[in-house]
Amino acid sequence: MIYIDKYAYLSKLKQTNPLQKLVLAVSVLGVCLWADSVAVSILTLLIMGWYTVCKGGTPVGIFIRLMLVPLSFLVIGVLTIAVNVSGDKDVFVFSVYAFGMYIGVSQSGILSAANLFFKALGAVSCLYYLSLSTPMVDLLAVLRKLKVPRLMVELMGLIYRFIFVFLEMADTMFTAQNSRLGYAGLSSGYRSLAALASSLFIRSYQRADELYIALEARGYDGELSVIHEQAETHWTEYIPIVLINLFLIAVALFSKQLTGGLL
Amino acid sequence: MNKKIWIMGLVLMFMFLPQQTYAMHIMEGFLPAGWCITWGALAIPFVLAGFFSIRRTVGEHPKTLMLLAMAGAFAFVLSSLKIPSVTGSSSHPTGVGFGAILFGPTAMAVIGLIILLFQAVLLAHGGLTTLGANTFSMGIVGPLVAFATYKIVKKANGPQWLAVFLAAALGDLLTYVTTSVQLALAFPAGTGGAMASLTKFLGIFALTQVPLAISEGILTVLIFKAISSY
Amino acid sequence: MEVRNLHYIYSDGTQALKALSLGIKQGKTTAVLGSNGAGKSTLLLSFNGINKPSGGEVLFKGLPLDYSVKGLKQLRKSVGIVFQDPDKQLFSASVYQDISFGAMNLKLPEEEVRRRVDLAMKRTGISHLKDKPTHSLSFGQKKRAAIAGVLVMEPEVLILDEPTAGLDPLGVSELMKLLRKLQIELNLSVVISTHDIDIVPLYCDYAYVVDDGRLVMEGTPQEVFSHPEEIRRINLRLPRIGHLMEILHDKDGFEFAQPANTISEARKALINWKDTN
Amino acid sequence: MEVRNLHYIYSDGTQALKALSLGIKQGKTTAVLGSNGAGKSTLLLSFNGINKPSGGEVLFKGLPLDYSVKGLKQLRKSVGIVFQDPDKQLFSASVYQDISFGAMNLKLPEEEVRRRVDLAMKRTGISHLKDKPTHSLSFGQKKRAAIAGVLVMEPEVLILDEPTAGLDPLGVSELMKLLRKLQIELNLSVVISTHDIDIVPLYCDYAYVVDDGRLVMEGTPQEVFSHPEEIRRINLRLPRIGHLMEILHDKDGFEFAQPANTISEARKALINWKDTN
Repeated sequence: MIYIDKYAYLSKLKQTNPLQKLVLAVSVLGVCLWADSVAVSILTLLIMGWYTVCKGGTPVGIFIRLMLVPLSFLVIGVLTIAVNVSGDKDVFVFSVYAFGMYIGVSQSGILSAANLFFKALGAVSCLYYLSLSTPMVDLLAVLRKLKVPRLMVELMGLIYRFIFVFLEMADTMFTAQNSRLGYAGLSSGYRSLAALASSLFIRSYQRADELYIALEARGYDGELSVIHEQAETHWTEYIPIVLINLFLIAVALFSKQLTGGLL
Repeated sequence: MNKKIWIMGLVLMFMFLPQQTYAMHIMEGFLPAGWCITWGALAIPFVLAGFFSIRRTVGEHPKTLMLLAMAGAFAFVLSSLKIPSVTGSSSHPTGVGFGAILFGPTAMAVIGLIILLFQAVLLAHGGLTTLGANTFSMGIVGPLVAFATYKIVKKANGPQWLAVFLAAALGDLLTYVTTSVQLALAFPAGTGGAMASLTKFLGIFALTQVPLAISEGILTVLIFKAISSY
Repeated sequence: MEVRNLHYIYSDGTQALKALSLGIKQGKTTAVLGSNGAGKSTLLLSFNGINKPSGGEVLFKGLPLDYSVKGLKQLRKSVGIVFQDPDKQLFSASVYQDISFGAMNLKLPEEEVRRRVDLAMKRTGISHLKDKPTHSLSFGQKKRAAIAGVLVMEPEVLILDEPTAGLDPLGVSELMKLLRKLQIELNLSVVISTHDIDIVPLYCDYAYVVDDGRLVMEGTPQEVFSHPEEIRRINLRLPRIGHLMEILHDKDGFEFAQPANTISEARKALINWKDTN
Repeated sequence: MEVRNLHYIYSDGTQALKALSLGIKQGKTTAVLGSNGAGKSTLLLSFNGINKPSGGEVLFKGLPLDYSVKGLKQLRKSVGIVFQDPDKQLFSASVYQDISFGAMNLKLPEEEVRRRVDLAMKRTGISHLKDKPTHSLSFGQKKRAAIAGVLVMEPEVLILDEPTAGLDPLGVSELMKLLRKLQIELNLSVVISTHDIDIVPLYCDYAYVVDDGRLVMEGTPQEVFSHPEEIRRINLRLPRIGHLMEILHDKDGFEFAQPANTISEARKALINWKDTN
């Protein structure tokens, strides 16, 4: 189910300092949002796609398939923004008449919708670059370095670990129920799902006890102290990141000037 | 004729599309930078309050950490289960009501934030820049509504099942009402402004959620029943 | 029940089954052997349509499986599967309720459900646990409850993934005897996957050996274990008795007419040898 | 390591251990045998202070356990426990970090922690899994990671609950050989609880048999399995080879000087018999 996690561990960028990857992803994400420009959005998508596919080695098919994941939200969201209702036909470039009103799209609506569409795709590609090149374990190590409280990072680490244990459990339970026709009808489906969720909950509750005992046996004293890999970095490695951002900012300013702030 | 098909197509799309997606977190890059910061800033006090309350409890009972971690992992897995439906399309429970009743709204702010972060990074549902907005709707407003509903119904001597049902259903629904408000504020309509926009977003993100909220309510009642008989 | 040229590729790209063909003998106990990750579980899940093959076909009663909702419903009535960990198969508060699950889903009249549940509990020897909560059961009892939960559907084929895993010695022999009894009384076809090599010659009629998603050997346990090099090549081993008899024969100058893998076979062979020498 | 007159009563009133006394031989592999529910796990958890006995005492190096926080910490440095299900023990998604946990708790300098983690991974043969996430490991690999996580503390006693459960034949023999190797190289005292009777004469030096919370037998595997009636009375069985040799001796007129429970013992006995006849 969780492809992204699997590809993160396979990425050729896995050994790169995670902080560097986080800085690249977040800074470009920020510029992409700030620029609010189709050109910058498309460039962002291309740059991040190149990093992920060419440098990280994520199969291009997987990258494209993942880009389609948020598409349904995107299409609905963008259409909702673009389509408006008015009593006046003239505000729209295209409209239909229904229920005594005009439903249609205006020129500025189309423009801002297109803008938003590409901006969101560009932003998503930044998120994917990060998540397809940086395993969660490394990300948590960065959070720790960035002074996120220890308790928070420990909690996240435990949740991440046990998501996979419970997913596997839920999957087997679902299969077992399914093979006894638990999802053959709507009402039996509800009963089955409730039974699954409640036994999963009870198991997870018990698992807390069992884990605590196992940790105590290894000398747990209220702190999940583990050793962290030290990622060595040199400041020069941040030069490309700065250049990319400067380039995108320049493109943004230039295209604003060219289109009068429209795109 | 042409127009009718157009409208029909639009209506059909709005009816079916939302049901096939995950819990409708606002996706990465969808909100303008200003709103990302605003919602993030609004969420921070709640998350901090939750964090300090967790830290206090864990300090006294270290095992609470394991319990919260398992609750978090459980909630993540719960939200990936498919609720059966007549149409064959699938929706996913939010677990907002369930978590709020069991762990209280304070802890849910923190657990909600973590789950939303994992959903963004591991599943690409939601995003980093929209984390604040999504935490506000799903980790704060939803649980608060659910928790308050549960307490009020209980106080009014309502039956347990009704309290659980209303808490879960309203928690789910209000989560998406909040999402609609967030989207409407960020994208006011060219004609009619934010209110017109809100009508549109409510129609699409909240109204379609009504049957799903009822589903989640029923499901949560059944889960509570099963757990209490354990 | 039969699979032909079966291929299965997991969504992450792992090829779990590669051109596997085999047939399940009706009314017999068939073992599927193989080391961890050989594809045993994937194969078992193909039998009742949970895994839809990426290539090839699964046939039940000579007809290819129908993967429509209705077809699967029909199939799962006839082909029941018992998973390795009963804790992942039992959900309900009481044993009775849990066992009735499958029968209820068949939308049978209540009378009939009761009759079947009582019968399944009796057959698996857990009638006295009727009102107990499932979590208070011992591991062996849970295993029986899981089997009863499948028997209520009155299947023709009963599939069990690692049925003896986690049981103590008495539990193992009782469970295998129970399966033998069910197989004979109900004319069930029983299919088990197992690591427990020593039980195979004792309780199974036929064995398939899979390795890396392929079928590498088949035959009666006697036949399969008469190729020790092949068995070891794929990281399995002979039954311990079989191993002893092999060494006695190959290295220590004992002569046996045929391999022996069970205690009674070994006795016969050794007595025979004693008498002729 | 020793327990004297141990009693343990669970909070629900179940009496799991009843006046149990036994000693663990230093530098040897000791097996604790018994059917499901005999009290094996309860006993193992008493060894490193997780279960505090309701009566009697546990001694380590001749001194009764100190159940204060400090005392337990000290104890757990020396007595490590590996649980049956590695998914209940591995808490981190990073194999490397998980293994480092025990060493970090000893407040060792980072340099030393790294040295120990690397060594433990090498010893358990999982160095190549360093950068893999825990959830991508196979069951056998998880088991090894769990063992490595205990080895980093450099314990003197290593306790394992059902170490071979769920492993395939190759996995079983590899794991038992690994334990043998660790026991010899590090002069570890290894204690295992197991249902897998056949591995006991192969890999264990001494065996305790518990039933219903009581010690019913002890001795070398050879000695323990020379009382078949007693073994069967408590629902265990002989190793299969031992069973065969017993029948040959008792019923089929073979004469052996002493019982044989492993293949090599049986060979010797049969060759011996052949030569004298």
